[in-house]
Amino acid sequence: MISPILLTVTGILLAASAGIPLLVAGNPAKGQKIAATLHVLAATAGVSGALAALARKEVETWSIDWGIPFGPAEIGVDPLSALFLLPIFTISACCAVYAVGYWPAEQNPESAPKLTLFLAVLTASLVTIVIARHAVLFLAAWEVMTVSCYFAMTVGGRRKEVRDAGTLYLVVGHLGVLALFAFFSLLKGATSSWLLPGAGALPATSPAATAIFIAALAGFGIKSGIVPLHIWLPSAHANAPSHVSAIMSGVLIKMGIYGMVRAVSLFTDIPFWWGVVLLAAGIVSGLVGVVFAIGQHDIKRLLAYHSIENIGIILMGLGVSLMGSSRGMPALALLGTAGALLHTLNHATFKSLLFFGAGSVIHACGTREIDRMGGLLRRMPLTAAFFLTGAVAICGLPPLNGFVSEWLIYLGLFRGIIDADTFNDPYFALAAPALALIGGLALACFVKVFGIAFLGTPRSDRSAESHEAGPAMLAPMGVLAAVCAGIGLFPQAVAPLLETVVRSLDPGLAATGTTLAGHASLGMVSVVSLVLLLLVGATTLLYRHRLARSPVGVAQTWGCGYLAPTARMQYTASSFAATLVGLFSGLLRPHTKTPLIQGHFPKQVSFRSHVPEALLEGFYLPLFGLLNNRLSLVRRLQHGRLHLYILYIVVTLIALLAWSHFRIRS
Amino acid sequence: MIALLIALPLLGALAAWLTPDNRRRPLVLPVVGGVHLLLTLALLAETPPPALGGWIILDPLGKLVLLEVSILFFCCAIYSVGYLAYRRERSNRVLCMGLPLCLGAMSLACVSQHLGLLWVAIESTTLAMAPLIYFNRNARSIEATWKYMLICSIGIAMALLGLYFLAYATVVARQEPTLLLAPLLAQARGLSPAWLNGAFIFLLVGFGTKIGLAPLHTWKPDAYGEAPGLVGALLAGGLVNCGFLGICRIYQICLAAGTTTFFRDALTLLGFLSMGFAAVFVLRQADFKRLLAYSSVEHVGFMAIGFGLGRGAIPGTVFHLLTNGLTKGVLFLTAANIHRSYNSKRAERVRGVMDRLPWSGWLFMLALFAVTGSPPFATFLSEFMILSGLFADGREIAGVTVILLFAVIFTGMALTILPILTGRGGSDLDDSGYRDRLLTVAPPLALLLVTLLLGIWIPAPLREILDATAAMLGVGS
Amino acid sequence: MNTFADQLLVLVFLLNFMVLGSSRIGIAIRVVAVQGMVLGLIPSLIHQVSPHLLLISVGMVGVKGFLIPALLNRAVRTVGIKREETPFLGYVPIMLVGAVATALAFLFADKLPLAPQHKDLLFVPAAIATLMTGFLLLVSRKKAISQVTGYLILENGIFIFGLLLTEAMPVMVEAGALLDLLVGIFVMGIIINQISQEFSSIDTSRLTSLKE
Amino acid sequence: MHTAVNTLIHLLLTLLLPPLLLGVINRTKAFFAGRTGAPLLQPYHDMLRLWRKGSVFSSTTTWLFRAGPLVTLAATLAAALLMPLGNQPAPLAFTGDMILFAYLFGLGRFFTVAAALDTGSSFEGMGGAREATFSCLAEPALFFSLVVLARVSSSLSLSGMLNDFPPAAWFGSGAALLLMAGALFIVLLAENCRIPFDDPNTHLELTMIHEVMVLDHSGPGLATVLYGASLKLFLLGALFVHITVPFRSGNVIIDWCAFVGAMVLLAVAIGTVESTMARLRLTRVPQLLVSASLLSAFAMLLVLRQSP
Repeated sequence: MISPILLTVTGILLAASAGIPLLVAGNPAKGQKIAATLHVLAATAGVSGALAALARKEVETWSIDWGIPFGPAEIGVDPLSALFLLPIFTISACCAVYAVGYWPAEQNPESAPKLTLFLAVLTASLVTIVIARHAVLFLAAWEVMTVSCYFAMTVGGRRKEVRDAGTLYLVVGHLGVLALFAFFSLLKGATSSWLLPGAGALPATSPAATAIFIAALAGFGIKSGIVPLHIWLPSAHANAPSHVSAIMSGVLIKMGIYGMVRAVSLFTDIPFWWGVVLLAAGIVSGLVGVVFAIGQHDIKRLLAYHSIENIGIILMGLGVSLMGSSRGMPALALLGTAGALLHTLNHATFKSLLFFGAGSVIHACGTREIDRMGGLLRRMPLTAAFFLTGAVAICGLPPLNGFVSEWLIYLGLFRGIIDADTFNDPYFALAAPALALIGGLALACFVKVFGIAFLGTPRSDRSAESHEAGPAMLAPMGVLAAVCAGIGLFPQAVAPLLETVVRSLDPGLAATGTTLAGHASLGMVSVVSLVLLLLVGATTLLYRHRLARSPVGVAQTWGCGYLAPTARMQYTASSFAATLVGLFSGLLRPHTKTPLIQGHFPKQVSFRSHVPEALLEGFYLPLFGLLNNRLSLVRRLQHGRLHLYILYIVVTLIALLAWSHFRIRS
Repeated sequence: MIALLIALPLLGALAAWLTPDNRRRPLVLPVVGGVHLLLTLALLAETPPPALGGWIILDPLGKLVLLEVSILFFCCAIYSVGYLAYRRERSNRVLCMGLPLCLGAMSLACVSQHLGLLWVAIESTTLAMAPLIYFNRNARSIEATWKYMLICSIGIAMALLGLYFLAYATVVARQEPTLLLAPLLAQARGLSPAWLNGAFIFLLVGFGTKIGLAPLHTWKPDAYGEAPGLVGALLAGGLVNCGFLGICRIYQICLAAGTTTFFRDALTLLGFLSMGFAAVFVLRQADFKRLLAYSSVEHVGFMAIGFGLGRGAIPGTVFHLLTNGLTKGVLFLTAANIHRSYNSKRAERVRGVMDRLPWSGWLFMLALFAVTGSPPFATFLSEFMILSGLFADGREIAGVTVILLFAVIFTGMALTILPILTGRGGSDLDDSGYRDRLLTVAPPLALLLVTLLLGIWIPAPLREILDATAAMLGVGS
Repeated sequence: MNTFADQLLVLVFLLNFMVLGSSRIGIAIRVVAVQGMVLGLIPSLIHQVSPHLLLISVGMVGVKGFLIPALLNRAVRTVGIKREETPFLGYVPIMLVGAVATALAFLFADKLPLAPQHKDLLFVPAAIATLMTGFLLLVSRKKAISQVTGYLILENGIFIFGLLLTEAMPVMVEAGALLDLLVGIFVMGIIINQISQEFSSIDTSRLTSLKE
Repeated sequence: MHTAVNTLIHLLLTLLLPPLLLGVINRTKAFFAGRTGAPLLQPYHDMLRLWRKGSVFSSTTTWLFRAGPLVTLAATLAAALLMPLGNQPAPLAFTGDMILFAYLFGLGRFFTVAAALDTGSSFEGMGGAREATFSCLAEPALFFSLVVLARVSSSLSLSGMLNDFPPAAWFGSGAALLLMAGALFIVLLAENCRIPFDDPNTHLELTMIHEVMVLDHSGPGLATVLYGASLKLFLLGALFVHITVPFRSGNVIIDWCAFVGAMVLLAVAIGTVESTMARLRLTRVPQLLVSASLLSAFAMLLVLRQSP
């Protein structure tokens, strides 16, 4: 059987080499196509490698002796790595293909080569992260990922907001890396080795373990955008080129999840409160994310906030699993982890799909404002269909994949509700309705996006003469939509994969004989989904048959008696969300400018409503500003007066002498 | 051969002095630098025996610093040719003399085993640098030079007094009075503790002024800010390391005398002070050369902490001496390019470097990542070694504090530098017509590549040197 | 070591007070010159003459007694400033602080474990006191020239301590002394003249454009 | 055999009974208004007539507008397969089906609202916005109730929850169940846009929710919409009835009859509410829904107190 690592490394090399053609090629268009081809080849190699790794029993690892003083590096593809390799390779290949249509090299001769290069580097580093088993290799790959992503998102646009978003992303990202320094140093202290230990190698009872957990939470939490560490995420996703946003939201922030899963998998007998922390963080991130999303009218910012929401859902799954394993309920551990991991895959697919769709729409309308789109379904039917698929999937609605993963997490929660001594830990019981609320809000939000952007009549001239995206942009969307539908209709197909991964993470699980099939009848879900499709088909046939036999007229939309409705009379995204935004205004702090209409012939006035980055603009920036002002007192010490500088020397001297004097005394 | 190592630069200085032609004179520097580098490599290849009755020995620590200094100087020398080609209007005789003199003094410092000789060498570097800081000959540079001169001279004096105390400690202990390292180490335990302690303190303050530990760093931003870029590079990458050489020698004696605790604590204290100061002043720092100065203060403090907390942190600290010096070279040289092109080093007058000077821009960007300890640069390895060493020794609080300070400093540097690099250039900005040229871009590029290389592969000989140095400084003790 | 040296050291103390109290830069320069000469004489007085000591004495007397004062006076002339403006604390308080410092120096010196042959000699207290005087001048005076004088007095203090080592390691002492002198002349002198060309008055409190 | 018959009955009831509930409700309201009122089977007539009519489509609409009612109906029918009726397990019953049940309604809602927005009319947009807002506020109440049911019956499928729902539970934790029933009733009214949330037969567009969303549907499309709505009422009603009337006789026939009777009673109850209460101001609706969630949350806490 061919070695998974060999395939994966081949994938890395192919992906990394994808940056070169465009730099050297005389014909940019061809160079870009070659790059895309390389990415696709890398994906084929990598995905087959991942599947091979999932298929085989024992984990293969390579040891590389390199010339740095931290011992030989080690790479390996265990089931967890393999599971994350799937989205990394798939999404990056899709991005590369999408870029051909979205960021054509011949139209962007200056930026396209850099963008392609950094995407290639980004892909390679992402893959390296999940197969790295050595602290230094991991950190190196991690930093390369952060930095190359920074360049990928900034080389495209030179506008100020792009640069600011990039700076914010970079600074916050670097803080995350520093937290990881602490994480790995502490881990070294615990294992006295720079290699990542196997699953369940460390007892989680020591204070050191707690420190490691906190460091991991900070470092990986920043990357995955847990509230309140998410401040970098919305602007970064919104201002990056759409395919970069896709890979960021689909894969990059998942590295935080990967790290989290990897980190907790190292421990045995995990304290209950770890799970509670993750669950709470999940609920908060989910709610805050979706609530902020509803307030947005920039389509990409909105999608970015939904990434925060979905990260929250994933964390809820992890929390359930930790709580389960610490309470000795293997079923919860299984369902929680499986749900979280599956949701990671699912979110990778449908969120990238949505960002691609948003990209095509922006490409067509030249704006990110939903309120300036409208009526696109007529002009870009395929994009609309794919976007609709993504929207239904991200709302967690059957029969698509989003439902399956959320369903698993729900099962975990409910299992906890009826099994656990619930009054002492009522967290499950509170989490289930919270997840339901998140789902409901997400639904409201995506009906808004799809309805306002694609339905109704065009709200601006640009959207009126918008055009369908090219094949290079449609193909990736088609693939991803197919994946969404596939996982949604036949979830039992992915169950074995998940089970392998979960077992590899929790060796104790196999002993208890808990199986996914035993606790989640995914088969029935797929039956119901198929029945649903059947019913839709049947009703449609019936309806078509009926329409064919009765007169069909076309008229204007019923305007309640008003005969000349215009596009500007349609309901806007802001008005659609108004009630909900009002409900949560305590959190959102929306800036609304309501004009005062007076007189019998009021002048033309305009109404404005905008939801700011409340946490960033309302909390962090003021706080730092305050600190900075306090610090300016210290800055006075460097006043430029020489004789006082000399005084510093004297004081230091005398202070040291006195100190040493007393040290010797005592 | 070692004699040649020191004589060569002096000859170079002489040659520079004799060369009448302002245009051809700078060519002396690369020659000196190149030969010096070759000599250094030869010396590293096979170590020469002690000379001058043990006054001159090339021990691992000396090798390390010598290598760093030599590489840095070679790059700066090549750079200077390209740089001075832009400064034709100004006589470069002093510069072309001062640089080799400084190199000679630094080489001497690396090989001298006699503390007195070491002191002489280090202080000659101070003197040799003074006129170079004054290269620009304007009010600001004279002010900077004056402050540098007076404060460092007081540092010199303090160090001298410290040496006297050390010598007197031998006298009081009725031992053969000497300042040779070997005998001192041998008889350290017998020395009078009071005088020894005084010696440590005065030497620490003296050399601390030299390397710019807060609050003795006050001259640093001024000097680094006003000196030409390559002088700044040598100050931050060369002289600082010579100062640390002095600190390490005292450290050795402490270890031998078995009275390390106070010295270590003092180092740690000053180290944290320095990092704290740097963190405060890096935020909202509009002058990017002063920014680099504070970054240097930060790293000096970081290394002081490394030495001070000792044990597990020592190997990383030793390695950081090397990596930090090289990175500083990249930063100052590229910063000089930017300064030259925009005729300003204020953030508000400099934007869009990536467009105007793509090479310098990218180098500066990468150097920013390197100096803040981002993988895969060697600085990451050294910083991570120190940090993990701290954690391994159970100094979690120190480690976390350092990490927080790093965070603040990166934020400050990024907030000042990224707009400079990626911002949009405008017609309101001054343009001296300077553009990237091979001679002004290749040296920093080379330095960056070395840093990168060391980040992913450390040659076996170098590792031996590092380990030996760490052993000298009592790793694990 | 004889007590004659002690008498000279008493003179050094007095000179310290003079320079602390004097507002006229000219006087300060002259005092420093005299102090330098006195100290230059001491080595050859307390030991049997050796080439090393001779070198030191000649160097000290020549440079500190004549060369540096000459340089400084030239600078004063070019700039045409006569007096230092009042220091922070004013002259009398400064002198009082100097007195306190001297007293402390004596106390401190008694605490120190000295070699028997140096017991009850004035060298250590004189060294410390002069050192402190130098620092006091450096911290309190604003004009560059006065600060140079302060630095020179600081050096003198260190040199006095060095005298304890003259037979132990003469080379070290002379190296130290001579290099300090080099600093004194070569740099201070030159820079002072440069400053006096750049700025109307040599007032380092004006040199404060570089901050933060 | 036995199960096959039950499934058959189940399907027949789900397909045929819903419009009757509407008839009963209207009849009740007529009674309160002192009118004779339309015959009970009137809704059947209406729907059939609409189904035979031709249809008019707005020029702005697309395929999505036509698909909306169909998908909604299909989703509701699929949900019906999960709903146990008359103490008989549902045709499709498995662990976690209650979540699927709730989310199928979500799917229906998605397409109804999308179809409404497709017309590009501000009125229908308004209706869509209200529908989305209010139902996502009703969601937590529903799930708190599901939690309580799961806890009381310690089962994770609707059939288990509702069929094994022990009447004894009413003695054990009657207060809690009463609160929950109240919450569920509010959800029932809100989800089906009955008074006090929405007035099915008002004709002032600005105040409507469901009706205004479907303004532009006509003919067969409208028939589908109406039928789907009645089916939804039927399903949620069944859920409510199972909890409030946990009547168990060993006999299958009696159970079925009891179920139908209970449904009719429910319809009467709704009718009574509609004729005795006034519509709430829209701004008050969220408050009522949130308080429903609080009720059910409180019920949950009460139930959680006694460990199983």
